[in-house]
Amino acid sequence: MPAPTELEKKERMSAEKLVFLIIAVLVVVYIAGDCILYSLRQGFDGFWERLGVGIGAICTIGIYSFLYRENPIYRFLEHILVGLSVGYGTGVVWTEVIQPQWLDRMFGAEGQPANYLWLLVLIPGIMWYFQLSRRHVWISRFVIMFFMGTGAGGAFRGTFQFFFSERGQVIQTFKPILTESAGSLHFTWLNFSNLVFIVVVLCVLSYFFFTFRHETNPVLRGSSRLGRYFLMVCFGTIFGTTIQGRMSLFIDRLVFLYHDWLGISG
Amino acid sequence: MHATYTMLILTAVFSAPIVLYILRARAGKGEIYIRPIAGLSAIDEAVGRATEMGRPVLYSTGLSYLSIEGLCAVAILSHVARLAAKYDLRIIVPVNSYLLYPIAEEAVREAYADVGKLDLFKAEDVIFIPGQFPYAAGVVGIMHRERVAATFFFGYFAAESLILAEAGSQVGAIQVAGTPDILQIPFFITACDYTIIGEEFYAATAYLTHEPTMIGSLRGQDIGKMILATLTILLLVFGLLMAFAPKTFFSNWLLDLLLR
Amino acid sequence: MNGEAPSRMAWYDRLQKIDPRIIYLVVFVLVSIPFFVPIPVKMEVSPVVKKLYDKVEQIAEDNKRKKGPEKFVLLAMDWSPSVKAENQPQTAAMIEHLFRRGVRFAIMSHLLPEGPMMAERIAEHIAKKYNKRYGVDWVNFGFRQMRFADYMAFVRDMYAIISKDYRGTPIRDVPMMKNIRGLRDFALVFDVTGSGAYADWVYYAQPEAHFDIGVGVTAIIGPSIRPLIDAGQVVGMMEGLSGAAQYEQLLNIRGQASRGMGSQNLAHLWVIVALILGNIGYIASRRREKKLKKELK
Amino acid sequence: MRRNIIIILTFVGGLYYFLEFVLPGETGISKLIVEIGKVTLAIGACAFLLGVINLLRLHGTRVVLRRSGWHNSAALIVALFVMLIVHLVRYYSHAAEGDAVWRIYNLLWDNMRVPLDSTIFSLLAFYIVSAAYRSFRIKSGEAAVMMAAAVVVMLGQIPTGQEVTLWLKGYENDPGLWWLSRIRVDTIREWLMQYWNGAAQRGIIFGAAIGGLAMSLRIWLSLERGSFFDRQ
Repeated sequence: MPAPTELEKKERMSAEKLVFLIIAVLVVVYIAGDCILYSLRQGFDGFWERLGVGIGAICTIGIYSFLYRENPIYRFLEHILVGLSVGYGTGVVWTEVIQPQWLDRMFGAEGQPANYLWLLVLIPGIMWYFQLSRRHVWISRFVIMFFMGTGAGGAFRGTFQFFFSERGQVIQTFKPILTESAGSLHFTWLNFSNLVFIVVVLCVLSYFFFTFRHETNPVLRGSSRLGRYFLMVCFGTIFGTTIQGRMSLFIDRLVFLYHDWLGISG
Repeated sequence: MHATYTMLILTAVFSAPIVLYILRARAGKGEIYIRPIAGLSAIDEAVGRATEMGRPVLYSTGLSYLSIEGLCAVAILSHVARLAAKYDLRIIVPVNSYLLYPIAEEAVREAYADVGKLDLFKAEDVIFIPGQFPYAAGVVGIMHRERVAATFFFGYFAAESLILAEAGSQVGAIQVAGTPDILQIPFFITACDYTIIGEEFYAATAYLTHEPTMIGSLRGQDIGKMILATLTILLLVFGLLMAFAPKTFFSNWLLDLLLR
Repeated sequence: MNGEAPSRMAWYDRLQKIDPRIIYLVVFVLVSIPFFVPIPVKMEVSPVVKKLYDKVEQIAEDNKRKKGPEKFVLLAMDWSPSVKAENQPQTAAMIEHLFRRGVRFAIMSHLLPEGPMMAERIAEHIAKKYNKRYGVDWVNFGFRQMRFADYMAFVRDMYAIISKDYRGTPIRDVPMMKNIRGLRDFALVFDVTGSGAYADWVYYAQPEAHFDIGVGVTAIIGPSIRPLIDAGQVVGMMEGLSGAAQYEQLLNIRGQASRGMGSQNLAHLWVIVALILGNIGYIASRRREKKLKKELK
Repeated sequence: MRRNIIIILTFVGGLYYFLEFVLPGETGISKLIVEIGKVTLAIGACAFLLGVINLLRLHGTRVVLRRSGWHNSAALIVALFVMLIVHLVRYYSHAAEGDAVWRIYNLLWDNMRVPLDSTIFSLLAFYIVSAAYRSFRIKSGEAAVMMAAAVVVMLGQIPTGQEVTLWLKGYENDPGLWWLSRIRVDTIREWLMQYWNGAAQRGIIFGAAIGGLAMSLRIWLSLERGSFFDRQ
């Protein structure tokens, strides 16, 4: 098509706006009607429930409008989502951790004696907030580094447990590649698979050798090239399974739209 | 659970080369070679193109928080920001973690100051957006509104990787990505122009920063991986021996030793 | 360029440049169809799903035969509403199975506040069918945010961190808890997640408490569970919606997951078709280029 | 001075868990693990306001200065506080389900937060198809391998794909033709996932875990360098 002129562009824009507007009005009218209908049938309960579902539908459709083009409704909803998430997250930390795990222990609750030593938690606790000052940011490093230190100590033991305990990753790379039965040795399908497994592990591992020259080392050159191909197989399988996951998400939204909101599917 | 004796020995075996090589590298002893990382040269190319087009670049640290991963992402950010500052480009940096946010802001400020263009630095271009999908939604919005010419994704990414990368390719940005999270690599590979795979991310940081600690550590890690590879091969050989001569001296010997 | 206006793109170029919005529209239509025209689907049960099912069966059998103290199942609900599409049917299938076989369980999460809340709703919904009661047949610890140090404390002594259930009842007052001394009384931890949450259980908890771990994960996490299954660290898994659908098939119910598979089917086929279309265009244009080059020579 | 204190703190933080792991048997320090856990839980939770403060600074200025899009920022702040307050009121009033607080709470959570979050996530269903269409081209051997693996996996996980080769199932116990049952789409998928992908993942895990070990050593022993660590 020839490049659209300014006028055509403007016309198309206003046509788009019109379509947007019509859809929006239809949705709102539908929701209003739905709410009124239910409030007549079930009183306030029905009204409130349908209102909720209607708002959910607006949120869903509003976000999907982004697939067509970035627009103000999307932008608005994007901000609402941030607000709700942070508000919720903050509230939950208060009610699930600070109240039961700290305040209750400090002031005593349900028969537990009060223990004001817990007040000391405030000292490191406040340190987090020096993040906000450019000048005194170093104070926050005390508590941050303490947590990084505990995490580091933990990761240390985690690695070894993960590798070398009975069900460890290294231990379990030990796989028979010959099967003995009735006094003779066989190379079964399982043995073949095991062999594949070990070869792939070694090749992939060799791809991640960084401080050796791959070009001059014939073994490393071959195995790391193969390793890259094996990685591609791995990425392919990940891509394949993920398609399923992403579709599930969309199916879930459609269940909401068709079943919960419009009530047109079984 | 407490360590078995073998674990104790292995702890030493794996830790020693890492510490040793870090100390050696910091003392400046022995040059350590790092193999070139394919995607890295693309950073310059991407910034160059943004300069030609006169549009901003976007650097996303994904869901990185305050960890080595996140700090590596910031280290690469310093490099990119310096390039951007050199060419008078605007760089937009959305950050997800409140702990990483001030660190990223400082890095960008420093980068601009380094090339003597502190006046070009705008604090509001380093943006804090918490939460996974709020973050994705926010960054996508920025990409569309600012029509960014180049995007960089370095750090830890989860499902939002493809949302971001697709949005970037829709606005026609040239994209470079690198993440240690292997599950997201397929999506970066399909939607980005250059992708740094898995652990290459850390090697890339070492390559860019020339930080002796990182380089020495890489060398030590390679030794550790060699040990693991050798162990794997040994287990294979012993497995074969076991099949040929079951219930003899060799049977399960290594395995027993490892689990003791 | 042979002077053609861009409007008359060659077919192979056009095949490579379909407007994404058209592709989106096809996705929308195809996924919608099975909502109105139900397509019966039957899946082959994957071995990893079967193993998980067998594990629960085994716990139920052991409990029935009074082999040792009663064993429980811990449902680690590390999922948020954004992944409920996959994790909800997985949770539902597992709870259905547990109620059916009379295996008692606890719900908790150390990462996400929403998971236990959503799981509680599912449990309450299914409980009506089997006539089960909160506090007796299942308990919900709710959400306790734990970093490494706190998590270790929890592993060693769960009552140190779990002082109340999600309703605020002191945990010792919940009838079911009388038989639970600690994590060792759980035979299986079933972690449902759309992230790497299972790792904490595998790295830190399993070496201490020696339970088995089963997972219900979103399809994308599935591939990274495979090496753990190989090592026996994870006994079995439900992988994405199809995993849940297969589990439902084993339970002989037609739940949310089975219903979704019809849409999955069509969507997958469209992805493959789109992929082939793009590549036909690509190969054809490559051929054309080569030809042009030859002619130029 | 500051630097040394931080080095010591970091070291001690890690040392405890290291010792607890290395020392055999139940020593006194094993018992401490629970007490330490309780305290760190509370300290960690204290950071909960940081996110809110950062957001308020960012969006508050936008509202005050009436920057473009300030009404969105205002909406964000309102949403944040409404959600927070409703949550707290619900908790402290011990409201029963069906009360007004619960209703508002469900409206905000079930009908706004959940749909918004999952809808943004579900945009991926569209993006993954367009990414497959646009960029999955057989440009190289690597790309071809990746694509082939993806297609097999896709076919193996849907009923129609499985249907195509289901008739091969009959050969499972055939002594000569058993291998035919191995080339069913769903068994190939399972095989690829378990042995190819599983092995590649393990190779990656080996590297990543050694990397993780190196990182923890660097942090724990304060060997790390870089602008963050140098400015302490």
